[in-house]
Amino acid sequence: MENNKKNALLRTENLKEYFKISGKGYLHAVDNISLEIMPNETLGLVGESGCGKSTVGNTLMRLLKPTNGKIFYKGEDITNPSKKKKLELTKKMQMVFQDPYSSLNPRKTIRSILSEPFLINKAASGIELEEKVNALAKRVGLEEYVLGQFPHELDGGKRQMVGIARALAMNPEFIVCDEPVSALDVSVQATIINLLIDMQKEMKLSYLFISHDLSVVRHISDRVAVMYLGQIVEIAKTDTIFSNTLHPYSVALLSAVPKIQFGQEEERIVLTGDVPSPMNPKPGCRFAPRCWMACEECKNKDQHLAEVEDGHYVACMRWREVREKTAGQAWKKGIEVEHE
Amino acid sequence: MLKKILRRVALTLIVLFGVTIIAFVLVRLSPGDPAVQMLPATATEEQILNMRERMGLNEPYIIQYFMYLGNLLKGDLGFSFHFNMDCGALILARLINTAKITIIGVLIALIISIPLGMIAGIKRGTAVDTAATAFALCGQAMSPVWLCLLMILIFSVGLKWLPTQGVGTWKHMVMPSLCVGFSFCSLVTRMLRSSMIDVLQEEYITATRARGISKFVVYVKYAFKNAILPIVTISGAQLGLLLAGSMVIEQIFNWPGLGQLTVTAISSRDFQLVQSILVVVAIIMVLCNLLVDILYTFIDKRVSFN
Amino acid sequence: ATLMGCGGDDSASGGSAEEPKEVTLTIGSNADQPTSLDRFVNVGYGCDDLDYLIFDPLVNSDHQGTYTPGLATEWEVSEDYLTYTFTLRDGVKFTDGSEFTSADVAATFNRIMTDETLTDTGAWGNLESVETPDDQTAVMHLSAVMPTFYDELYRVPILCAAALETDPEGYFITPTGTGAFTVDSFDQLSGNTVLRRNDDWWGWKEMDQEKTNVEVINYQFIGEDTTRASALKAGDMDIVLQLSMDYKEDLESSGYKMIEVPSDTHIHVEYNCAKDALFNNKDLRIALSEAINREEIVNSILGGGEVATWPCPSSNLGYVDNGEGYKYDLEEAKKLVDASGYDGSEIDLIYTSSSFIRADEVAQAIQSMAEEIGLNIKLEPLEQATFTDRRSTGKFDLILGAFASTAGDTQTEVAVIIGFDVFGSNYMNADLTALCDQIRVCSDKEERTKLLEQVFQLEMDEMAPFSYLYSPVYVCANADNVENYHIFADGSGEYRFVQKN
Amino acid sequence: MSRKDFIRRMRKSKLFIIGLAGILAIALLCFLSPLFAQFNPTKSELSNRLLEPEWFSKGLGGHVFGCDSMGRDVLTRLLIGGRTSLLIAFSVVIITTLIGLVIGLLAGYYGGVMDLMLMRVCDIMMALPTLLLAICVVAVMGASVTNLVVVLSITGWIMVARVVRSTVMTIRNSEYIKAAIVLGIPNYKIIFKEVLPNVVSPVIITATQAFGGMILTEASMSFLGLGVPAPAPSWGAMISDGREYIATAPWVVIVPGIALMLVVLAFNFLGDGLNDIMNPKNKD
Amino acid sequence: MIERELVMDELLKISNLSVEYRSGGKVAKAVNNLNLTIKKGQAMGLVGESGAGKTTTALSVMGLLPENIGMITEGDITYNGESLIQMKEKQKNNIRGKKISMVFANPLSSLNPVFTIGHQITMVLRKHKNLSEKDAKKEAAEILKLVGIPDYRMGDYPHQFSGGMRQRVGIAAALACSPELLIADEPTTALDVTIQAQILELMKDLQKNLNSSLLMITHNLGIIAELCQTVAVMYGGEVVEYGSVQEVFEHPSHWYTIGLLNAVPKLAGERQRLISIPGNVANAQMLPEGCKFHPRCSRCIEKCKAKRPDMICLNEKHYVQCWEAGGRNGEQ
Ligand SMILES: Nc1ncnc2c1ncn2[C@@H]1O[C@H](COP(=O)(O)OP(=O)(O)OP(=O)(O)O)[C@@H](O)[C@H]1O
Ligand SMILES: Nc1ncnc2c1ncn2[C@@H]1O[C@H](COP(=O)(O)OP(=O)(O)OP(=O)(O)O)[C@@H](O)[C@H]1O
Ligand SMILES: [Mg+2]
Ligand SMILES: [Mg+2]
Repeated sequence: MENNKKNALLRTENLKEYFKISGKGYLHAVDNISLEIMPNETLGLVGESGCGKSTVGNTLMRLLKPTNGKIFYKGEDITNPSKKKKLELTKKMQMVFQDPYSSLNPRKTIRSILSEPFLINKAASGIELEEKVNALAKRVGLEEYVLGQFPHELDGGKRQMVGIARALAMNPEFIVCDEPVSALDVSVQATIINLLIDMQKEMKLSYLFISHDLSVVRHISDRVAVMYLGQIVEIAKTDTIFSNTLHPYSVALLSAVPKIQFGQEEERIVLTGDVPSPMNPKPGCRFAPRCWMACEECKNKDQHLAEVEDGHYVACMRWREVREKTAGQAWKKGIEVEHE
Repeated sequence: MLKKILRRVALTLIVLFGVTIIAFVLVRLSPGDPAVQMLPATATEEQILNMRERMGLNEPYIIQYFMYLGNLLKGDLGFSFHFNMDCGALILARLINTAKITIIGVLIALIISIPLGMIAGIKRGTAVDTAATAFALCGQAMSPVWLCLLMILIFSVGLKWLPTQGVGTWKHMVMPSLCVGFSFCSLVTRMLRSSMIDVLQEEYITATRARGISKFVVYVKYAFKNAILPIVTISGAQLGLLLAGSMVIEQIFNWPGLGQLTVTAISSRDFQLVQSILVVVAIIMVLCNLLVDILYTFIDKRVSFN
Repeated sequence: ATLMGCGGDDSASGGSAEEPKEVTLTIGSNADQPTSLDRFVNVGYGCDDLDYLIFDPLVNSDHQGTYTPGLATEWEVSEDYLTYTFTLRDGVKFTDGSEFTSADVAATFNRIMTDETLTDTGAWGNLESVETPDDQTAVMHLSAVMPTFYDELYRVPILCAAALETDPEGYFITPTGTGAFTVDSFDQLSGNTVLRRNDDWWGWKEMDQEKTNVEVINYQFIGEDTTRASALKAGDMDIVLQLSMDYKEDLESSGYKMIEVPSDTHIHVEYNCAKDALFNNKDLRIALSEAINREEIVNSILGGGEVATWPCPSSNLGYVDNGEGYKYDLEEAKKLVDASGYDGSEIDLIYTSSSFIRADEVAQAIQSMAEEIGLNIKLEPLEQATFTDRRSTGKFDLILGAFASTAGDTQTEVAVIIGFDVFGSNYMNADLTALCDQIRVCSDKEERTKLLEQVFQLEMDEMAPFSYLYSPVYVCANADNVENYHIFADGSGEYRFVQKN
Repeated sequence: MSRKDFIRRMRKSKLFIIGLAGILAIALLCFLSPLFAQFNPTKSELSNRLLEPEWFSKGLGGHVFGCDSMGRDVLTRLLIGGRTSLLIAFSVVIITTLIGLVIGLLAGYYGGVMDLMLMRVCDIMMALPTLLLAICVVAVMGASVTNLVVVLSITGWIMVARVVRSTVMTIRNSEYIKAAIVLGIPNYKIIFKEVLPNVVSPVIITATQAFGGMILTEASMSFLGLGVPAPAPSWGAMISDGREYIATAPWVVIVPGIALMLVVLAFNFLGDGLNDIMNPKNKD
Repeated sequence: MIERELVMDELLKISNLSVEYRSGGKVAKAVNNLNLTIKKGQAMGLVGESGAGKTTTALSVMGLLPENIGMITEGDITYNGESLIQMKEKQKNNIRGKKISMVFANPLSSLNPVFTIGHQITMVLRKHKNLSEKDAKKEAAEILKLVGIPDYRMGDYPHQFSGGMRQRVGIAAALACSPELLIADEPTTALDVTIQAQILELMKDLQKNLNSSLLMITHNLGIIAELCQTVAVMYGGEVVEYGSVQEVFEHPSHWYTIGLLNAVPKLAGERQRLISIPGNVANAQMLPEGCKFHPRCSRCIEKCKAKRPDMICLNEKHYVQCWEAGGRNGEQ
């Protein structure tokens, strides 16, 4: 653990992001999150809509100022960086956005969009710039003719490639991917996921990969963090989390995914109620009102992440019971239809 | 809710406060000494000085402003030297007249424009649509002066159906009302058409149709309520245009309304009256906007009263 | 009561449909709409017209120097022209039923003497007191001679003392008078007035004219000429006042009758003759005057009227036909301008659009004509307040203005306006001032005429402070079934005996 | 939208083409009129007073649209007056657009106090009808072309600022602005390079639509005697001056009235056309 | 299961349907010679990428293609043997909402924001069951309870509900008159996983209880596997593969179906590199000749480019439209 902290590429400490809603109080979008991302690692972040995934990403990118807590980059506090430091960091930390339609300025050609990072860092100009942009496009698999086009002339997959290329331009070390494939069709999604994986291998990148699609997260991540209402409820190595799920919410999440499997009728855990609002949350476990095994104590007692196994942290005091109850579930065994 | 109402009232007060400042500054900047204007041309120096004293014109501007504000709060809108009357009574009487033609005009406009706009939106691209659009475009391009003159030429001088001017029977109200309503009518026609087109493309309209509700009912009952929303939103602001238009229209038709009063007040440089008119108009506008907002929250429950 | 209630209101215009027998005469006037029926507050022929109908003066007049009994049956003046004694008519009643007495006369004139907020009372400056020895007699004492006494007198409506005292504010909204008509309603906002015939009026018997058959007079104020004219054509009006000649052809061809009355108004250009002002230079004054083609203005813009040949209209006291009048000579004017060293700088001509008919167009014509001789005039149409302000502070080069004589006698106008330089021309001439001082105290008509002639000659020679342009005609039109009304040269009218068939 | 795309859609929009052609034709006629006008627009020629149109008797050589009450050629005055009207409207639109653009951009992008103040000023201005405020101000300042422009600008920028502000606020929240921030592009560059190009089209649409309104307002002000001072012609003043002759010499009113309507119509067409072309919601 | 299918009769039969969208001089061939049969009580899944023509098919059945833009150029749709296309508008209104209902993709935009949800459900009941206002309300409350919305919320407006609840309202409105066929167009795409699970459970139960047929349109193969007995895979406006769910998913025979299944990351098993389908999604405005999928197909042969393959029957539960399929199926 200590070791992790020291070597982490990016680390947050009790990160909080509250939004003041006039007349209503505070919206606890991110509440006390501590996590670390190691070099060349992909951390998946899953959770329902509105649980604060994007806010974590935006805060890390300093698009939002944290209400509280600290962010460290390679051990250096970057919560409130100087102007110079900020520009330096933009080279090292980048972001890929969810909506390929609104993440590219509709009035710019792809070439000028891809030139931006070079220009702003005064990294190239003239013919050199042109060459660099061409090389960049080639690296993500964009044909050269695309550079002359406008975003609306491209399909979603191509646009997302542009978005990725833009993020990669200055050879960053860390990229926040905020649901980069959720707006794409299945076949295109595969292309983008493959691209991200390839780039990571090639450039030794670290990703914070935000998604609500568990299968995508499983596919790409080394570790996975499950978020619920602004808090991380479970975090572990990908395989661990999918085979040894310990938080009741993670269990419900997993069991909710429709799977292609025949023959085994399984007991599905269907959560009742809606995703609650993160406005002025009450003390106690936030998941308790929807939890399928909550008890009185849960409702009153705050739950904190605790390491229950090696590298496996859970914020539930009843994780043992969860493990027992779900021991025989089919989805834990990983059955999925195999064709061909 | 209470908080919201208070907030709204506070906003309204800020607006009115701003308007009183504008009105006050305008009057102070205007040429001519109000004291001189109150008195006959033969008044002596001494009389003028006395009058200035009485009117508080010798005080610093700030004091004068707060005196004026204080009077306003007491409901005293000042004295019009041109009409030799209290501004309050004067404006109220004129306002009622303007309200008459404005309300009738707006009603006529709505009666014409709502079906026209809806049909044009529903039958998009047909001859009806083209005709309605042409009507609306011309209506917006027509200067009110020109419209009034044409109307007189046709309906009074030519056909002799309607009296040219003045007050009296319902006939006197027809042309001023029509002129007031005309540009509003074309505006609503145009807006309703385009919002109808937008609404008809909404999924919930398809969804309603998918429940077996007939086209007619869907258009008239369901789509209409959605399509009218943007029109409700702008109608508050439109009131300003209507009032502005009434200045010209009342002048031509000799209709003793607020517009004519304004023109008289301005052309006789009765700035005390102008000042009061500005404040009253602002109050009306603010109230109407409030009304529109409330109305809006009734139609569209998504927007809460803010 | 107000007229503004439209639709369901039972006021005269609305009610005519229900009672078709009632004869209603509708008059459309363009004078500034009065805000009360007090002619000492609302100057203009509109209020005069109404006051003539509602009230009676002590003495009636044809506005041309002939005086006939009004509320006074007899009157006499002392040798020194300082005391006037009136014998009042017997048995006259106000419309509220009260008896008319000398107290009413006293109250009327006391108001004029004491109320500072009234306008147009300057002529009565010499009135000292009014005595009422008995109910039938009123005596007026002057401190100095007042040559135009009777001409002012017929314009003073006699008010009801008691009613005035009980409600001084409201009195002029629904006044009580002795006149031929009573006020049904007066709308303070539009000035529109509905009058009803007073069948008890003494004049129906005493004055030898046939009683009018009109029961209701509806007097309306309509600013727009076009609207007024089309209102006549649309049948909304029986008489419309103050039209321009442009409507003549159209209206006459559609069967309406036109009346043209030569007016007592004289339109002039006033020069700012202050020391450092441009028109201190007499040559320039002459040049401008010679550049103006008066004939053309009168014939084309106005379509009628009298071209000025002398500083007063031909019908007025002191008129002399000198055979040539004002010269029109572009060549000479141009030479004068060239010689004057005028540098082409802007010349401000100020005027108020509403002060006389077609003022805007006349001003534009003058501007255009001045341009021919190289004078660069900039027109500034102003509203009354600013206009007065500019005039009194001397911030102008030229003024396009007008004034009218009272009953054909220019005494007051000349003596006061020129003598005291009321219009702020800054023209200094000791001879002129002396002459004016004399006129002011001269009650003898003949002598006065001589003095006036001298003043006018001086004005003509010096081309200062005014050059006169023309006297307009008042053009009124009526439906062909209306007759027996009269428009005076001062614009006001006599409608008491009008007939509508 | 690419330039190519824009031109293609422009070509296809009938409204746009008619509007543009109309405006170009009228503007050219007006601004080139000194080259071919045969009469003096301000000099009165009283002998020609209310001369009937000579189109038929003299062809194009005479007073094609007749003469007004001062004997001035109506066509010449129409063209010269159009120049004034167009110039006033044009200056006002340019000024208001620039002011509105700057304020709207700042308020929309930074929010905060600037935004709060802008919104209050808007509220106050919205509480007073433009024409009312404008004639009050002109009454105080006096009527002249410059004053008219100033007055209409004072009252007109609010509208543009509001449009810009709301557009900027939506753009501000879009992901490409986030991307720009993440790339470290400084705020001023983001405003100019990322935000500005995207508000251009709504601003142009608002501006063209405002154009017609300005011309009409100017006409109304002239009617009320607070427009361009005589004898300089403007369309509003021509209608206003001519209204006395509507029954006897209708051309004096009808000609400028129609001209006014055509110009405003053309601008409305242009505005609608541009809206069709530039609004991404309207797909071909 | 086979026996059951055989006795089921055809409820809806789409034969040779072609639909075009025409606007601004452009023609989009959204649906091309599509054949589909839904039997009573059967749940059928319709999968395909964005733009494949799924929604268009659904709207054609409902007779709600956008007026003057979308039109049926060929083919027929029969409901219980009656042609829906030739039917009068009035008759169609009596079928829509009563016999055939539809649930839309976006629960926010498919409910009218200015009417209460109570009203939006009672209006269906009043239309089709001729109930009085009061009775309709009572019944609406029942139905809402069925989908798990308490009746005191009937007076609320759509924006006061969460996405999942709105979708339940949409489902309630669709099921109000117990239709024989329910068309659900991606009813859960806009929802969260846990909410999606709720909706799916609900639909499963309702379908079981009402014994209605279901046409489930979705991107998500998992949903189909859970909910449907048969599946049709659409590409470029055509059904390219059709059969029982298990058959198709376990032995996909069209290269497109195979690609689709390979491109989806799995929740279990080895994490293998995904295999994406090369090229772009078919554009309805310029569909290729021959097999619509051939430009993206790795096994494309000359024949594929020239001629559209016929639907071939691999076995009674599996049909595919591919020149190569017969042979490959034989291999298995
Ligand atoms: N700028 C903001 N102001 C106020 N509230 C905000 C703001 N940004 C986000 N929120 C709120 O914070 C909470 C978390 O939002 P966030 O966008 O991080 O969720 P998310 O997990 O990314 O959801 P999704 O899957 O929908 O993208 C939400 O309730 C959201 O409404
Ligand atoms: N109103 C329309 N006008 C023109 N083209 C349309 C229209 N609606 C759909 N299309 C086109 O028809 C084709 C099929 O569209 P459809 O909506 O049926 O696809 P879909 O399979 O439902 O896609 P999605 O998964 O995105 O909902 C697409 O190419 C689309 O662009
Ligand atoms: Mg998010
Ligand atoms: Mg669809």
